[in-house]
Amino acid sequence: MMISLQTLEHSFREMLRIRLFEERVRREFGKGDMPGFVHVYVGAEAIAVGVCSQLEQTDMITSTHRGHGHCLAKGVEIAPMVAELYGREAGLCHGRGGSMHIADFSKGVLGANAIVGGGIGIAVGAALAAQTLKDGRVAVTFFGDGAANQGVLHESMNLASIWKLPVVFVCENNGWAESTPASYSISVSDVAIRAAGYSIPGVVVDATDYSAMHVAAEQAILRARMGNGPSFIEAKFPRQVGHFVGDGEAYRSRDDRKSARQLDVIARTRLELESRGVDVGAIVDELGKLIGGELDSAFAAARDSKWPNIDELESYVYSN
Amino acid sequence: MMISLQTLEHSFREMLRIRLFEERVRREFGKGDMPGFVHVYVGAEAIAVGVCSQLEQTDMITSTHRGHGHCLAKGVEIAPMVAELYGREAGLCHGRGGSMHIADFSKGVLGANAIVGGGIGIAVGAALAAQTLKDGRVAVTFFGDGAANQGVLHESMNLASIWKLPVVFVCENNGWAESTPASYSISVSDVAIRAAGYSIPGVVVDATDYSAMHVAAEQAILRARMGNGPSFIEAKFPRQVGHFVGDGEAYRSRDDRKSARQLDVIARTRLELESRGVDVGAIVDELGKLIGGELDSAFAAARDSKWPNIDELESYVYSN
Amino acid sequence: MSIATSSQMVEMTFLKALNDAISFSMRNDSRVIVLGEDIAGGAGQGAPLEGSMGGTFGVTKGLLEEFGNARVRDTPISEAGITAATVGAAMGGLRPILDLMWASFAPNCFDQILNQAAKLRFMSGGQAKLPLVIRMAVGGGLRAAAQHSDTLYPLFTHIPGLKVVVPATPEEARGLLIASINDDNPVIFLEHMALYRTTGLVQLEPIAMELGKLGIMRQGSDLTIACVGQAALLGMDAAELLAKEGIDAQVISLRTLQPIDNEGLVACVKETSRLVVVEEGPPRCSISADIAASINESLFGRLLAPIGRVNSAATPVPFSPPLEDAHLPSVARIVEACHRVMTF
Amino acid sequence: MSIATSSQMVEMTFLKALNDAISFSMRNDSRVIVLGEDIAGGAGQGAPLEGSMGGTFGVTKGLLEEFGNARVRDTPISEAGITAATVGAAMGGLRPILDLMWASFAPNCFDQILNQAAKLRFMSGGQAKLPLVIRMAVGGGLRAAAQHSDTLYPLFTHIPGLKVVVPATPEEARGLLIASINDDNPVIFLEHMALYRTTGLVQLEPIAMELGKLGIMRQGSDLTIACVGQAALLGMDAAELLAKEGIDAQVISLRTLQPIDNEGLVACVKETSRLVVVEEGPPRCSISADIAASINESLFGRLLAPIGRVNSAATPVPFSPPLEDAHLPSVARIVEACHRVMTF
Ligand SMILES: Cc1ncc(C[n+]2csc(CCOP(=O)(O)OP(=O)(O)O)c2C)c(N)n1
Ligand SMILES: Cc1ncc(C[n+]2csc(CCOP(=O)(O)OP(=O)(O)O)c2C)c(N)n1
Ligand SMILES: [Mg+2]
Ligand SMILES: [Mg+2]
Repeated sequence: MMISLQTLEHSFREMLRIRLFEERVRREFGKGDMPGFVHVYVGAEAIAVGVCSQLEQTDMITSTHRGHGHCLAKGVEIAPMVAELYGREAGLCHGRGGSMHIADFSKGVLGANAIVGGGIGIAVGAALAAQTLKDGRVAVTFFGDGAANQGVLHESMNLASIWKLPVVFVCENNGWAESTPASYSISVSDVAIRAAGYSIPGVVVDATDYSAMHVAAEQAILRARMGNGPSFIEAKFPRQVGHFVGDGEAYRSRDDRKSARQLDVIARTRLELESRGVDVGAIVDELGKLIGGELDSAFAAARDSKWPNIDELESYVYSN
Repeated sequence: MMISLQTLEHSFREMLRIRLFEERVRREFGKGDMPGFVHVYVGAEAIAVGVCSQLEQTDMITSTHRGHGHCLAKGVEIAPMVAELYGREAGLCHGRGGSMHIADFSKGVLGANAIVGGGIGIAVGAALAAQTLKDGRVAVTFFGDGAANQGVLHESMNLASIWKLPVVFVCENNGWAESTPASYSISVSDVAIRAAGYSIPGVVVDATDYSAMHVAAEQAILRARMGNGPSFIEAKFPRQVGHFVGDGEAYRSRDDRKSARQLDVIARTRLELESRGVDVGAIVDELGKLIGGELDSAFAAARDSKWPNIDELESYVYSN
Repeated sequence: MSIATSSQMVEMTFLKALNDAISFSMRNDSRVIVLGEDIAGGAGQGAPLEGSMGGTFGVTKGLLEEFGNARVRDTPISEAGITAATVGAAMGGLRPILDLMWASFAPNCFDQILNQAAKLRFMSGGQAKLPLVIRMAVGGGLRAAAQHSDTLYPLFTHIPGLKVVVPATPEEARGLLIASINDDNPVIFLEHMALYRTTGLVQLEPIAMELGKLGIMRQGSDLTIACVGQAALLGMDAAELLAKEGIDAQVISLRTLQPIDNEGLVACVKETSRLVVVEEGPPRCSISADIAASINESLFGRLLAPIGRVNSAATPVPFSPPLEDAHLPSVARIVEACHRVMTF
Repeated sequence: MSIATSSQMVEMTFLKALNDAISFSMRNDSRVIVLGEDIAGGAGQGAPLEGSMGGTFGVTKGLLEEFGNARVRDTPISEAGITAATVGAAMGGLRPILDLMWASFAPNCFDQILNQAAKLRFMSGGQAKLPLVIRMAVGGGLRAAAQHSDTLYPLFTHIPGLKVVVPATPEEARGLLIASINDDNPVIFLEHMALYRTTGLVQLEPIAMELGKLGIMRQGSDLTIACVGQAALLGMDAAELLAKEGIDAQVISLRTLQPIDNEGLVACVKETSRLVVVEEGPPRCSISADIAASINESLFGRLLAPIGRVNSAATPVPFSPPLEDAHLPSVARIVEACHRVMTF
């Protein structure tokens, strides 16, 4: 599948932006002053970008514990994201959520969710709202191969199907759930096979092939937008990084880890762009500087910025 | 599919026994002194009998809110069943459970379950015990079309499949969950299609055809017994009766109700037996008397028998 | 038919009061939708309307006819999925009312209630707005046995982020349900099964009743009987019996458990100096324990007797009628507790 | 290496104590199995063993090697399914130990806990035997935020049919876990995250510690500080600070919340006449409320001050460190509560 050079280049920039963000998060996490734990989106960039670059700002997504990529692809700004990672008042969630619950409703990001599978049904509900209000929005839910074994996925697919809701199910199959291989925990070769049990079209996509991912997303989003109901995309790629930042992956063979790193969507897209005549080196330099600078100031600002006021501990529990 | 005349005749007797029991329950319920509410197994007899007549006493089943048929087919005695329906100390559960929680562990009936889908995962666990203890037992779970939309079914099928557990999933699809038609609530034409999503062999069986049901059960049980893993049987038949005894089914068209009653497994099996030369009238008379008498005394005894002692209200919460 | 003024009262069942609250709210705000198993009932999406049951208890009867199947949706039996969808629908701009049928089924969607509905606003730093109501029937007495008789009052009340409402009368049912639908927070609305067919006077015009204010059902100066939901009816009966002995009991319907009207309760108990709390449900970590703890703290040294607590037995709900009767709070047990408190 | 006698004590982490309890029980009884997400960890069923993580916190490390993959099973992320399977396995003759990782995931299988595990014995009139343990990590302090920090103590304690265990020290962890595995009832075993790396003395030989008896961690005559699980460590620190002011505090680890050692608690508080209860978790319908209610009843008029309650704030657990610190019970807040109780 071929997509326009312009689209591919634009998406490459978006993916690179995520990669630079996540590599920086890993580095900064190592300094020890980022609270809690973080899961990075390295290697999965094609999925968030392939989907979100084709969504409107008002379209809604639900994300996972590995949500930075989804946020960035959906247009969330870097500085308040970083501030949130540090638990600061200036963070998107005023420091209440952190990495695993990062959210930006103004951009349609209804939240990362630290309950595996937690976002799936919420997206179905968001799609129900869109359908009922007839406002043309669509909803997308991202979830991992691990989440594919949660019952709520089954219930949500059934519901979306019988109500023909404008929702796209995107399974990010990186082959692992923490230390548990998908090949062990999932009873079928492709999660997408399960979609047939709900009369939902399901496809398996190589998520290291940006164009394939983009086209699959395009079709699914269009189908939702046209009122033709839900779709299921299983985006496969090997997990390049530890489950969380700091996970040494002792449970995984060195070979497996190495071969995973060789299947990198950024590297692959770079080659494709180059073969189509683009000076990728220039893009990388330019973005490296641009995003690098943005990250420098975002991290510096976050570290300098105010903690939430402990007198406001009880804020945001209820709205009134 | 043909099964031996002997088997068919035996199973006909078993089915008739259930039918006679349930018809009597309906009649007696009308008298107003049976506590709570009851759901009868009328029309589904081939499923319980087709499966349970091929199980050993030590094999384990989990049942639903509509569990009398499963109990009887698994060899549970009538008198303590009836006593349980009346909440008496002499009941199988000493009156603690009632119709919706009727259980007889000595016969491998691990309990009716009033949570829709509640028994499914329990049977998977029972199969895990059998596999781990290597004692050759198999487990069967019965559940309705309504339960087919519960997430725990999906989780349980996946688990049973990856662990190759000796369990049979039997979906009793009577076309309705209370007032909700399966055609509305289930996103796929046959629930059995979903089994493919778990690499579990799934078949659709006409549950008004006893022989077909018997053969499907035979294969599934054998597969489990041989250590080859789970199977899924969707047994279809139209619901002949209201959801619970007393349900006027105002939500259902008269035609639909009428045509459902015309597809009756007892009537159909009777014809088959007759065509194979059996004097069914004699069987019906004989059993009518036999079971009728047993039911007479069971209902009389239950009504006469002691209530549980209220001083023992707190018994059975914990074992010590 | 005479022309009614808004101060007129009419007799109404609890069931009708709930139905009125929902249809009133749906008429006023097109974002209000209802969903749940069998809540249209047989009519599904497009099937003939006649005979549609309107939920297992009939609360939503007639709504489909008026509001159509985009706003009144039968759901599959998928408590987790439909509750998650309710949460998402609220975040997506609707004001959904979910009918879970029995509270005993809520454990099937406890993640969606505890981890999602209750926490999302806080975790998102105030971004999420969750105007949703989850209705469910609670309680025993129907011989429905252990898996259809839970109340779960304290489980919901323990969880910050939820509001918890327990009406005792038709007027409370209608007023509190309207307020719950108007509220921008997730509200757990618990309807005791034994109340559906009870009747009572309600004002002609549906109006919201503030959440967080208890209701005094009977004035009395000797002791206070504070009741959770349907228990207020038992409390009233007990008060009648006590009155015959010359004991003048005040009876309170708590109306909401979160927010709870601590101030109102303290004010009442200050007058009587004696308190009995009545709650259907097991005693540990219960509403009665919660109130006993807070009142003992607020009125330390000012109570004339230990706080009486009448709960269900510490067992699952038994099927057998005499066992269930012994398990549940009863007028007799309330009277007994009041005697203990009066004679301490 | 010297030969040890059974009265000898050894130093051990909380983690190792748990691991010991499980391997000891598995050695003694082949019906004991463990299952859960990542509890073998990477080694799955048959993959190379090296590097297998033994659960997110390492509690089950090494078990796979000793007991094999039929008795140590990684599971898919399917909390409802694996809990239901645990219930069924127990009824089928095993004695399973399920690791749910974090208690915040328990709402995903609340039906299986509340409606199945807790009720099946009762509903079946004593036929079902449910010798199962569900282990989970509870509590905050790790900046894991709202969906990984719940304690849920009262939710489990409210439900008749469950036992609820909350060890505070390695010795309690080992002894109570052995007892829980030996118990024929469903036991919810709650391990506070902050405890895993703590160390303490334990007897050389693993032995069961009776469920339902509190532990006195520090003798003291001025007031009693009763603590739930890890809070006991805070209680001990508070007692040290109070001692410097001349206040002699008794510190109690409750050990089990169901059964709860009411008798033992009453006996302690009778001596001191002052009580502070410390519990991580929100205050409504909590363990602290439960204890306050029962002690106020048992010792009405004999307490010298209102019972102090130190709980988490009534909010989900915040991510931001200063907010989380303010949210959780702390030594300072315990000391403050003790001062209030001493100076009442
Ligand atoms: C309900 C629930 N169970 C378990 C966990 C612990 N947990 C966090 S991430 C994770 C693995 C998720 O795997 P997957 O869905 O494949 O996502 P990935 O991390 O690979 O992106 C697990 C088990 C959780 N957060 N929530
Ligand atoms: C978890 C749960 N949700 C809802 C109910 C209420 N309920 C009882 S039976 C039933 C319909 C079940 O339909 P099905 O599974 O098809 O079984 P059938 O009654 O047709 O045999 C419903 C919704 C319940 N008991 N448990
Ligand atoms: Mg994964
Ligand atoms: Mg059905």
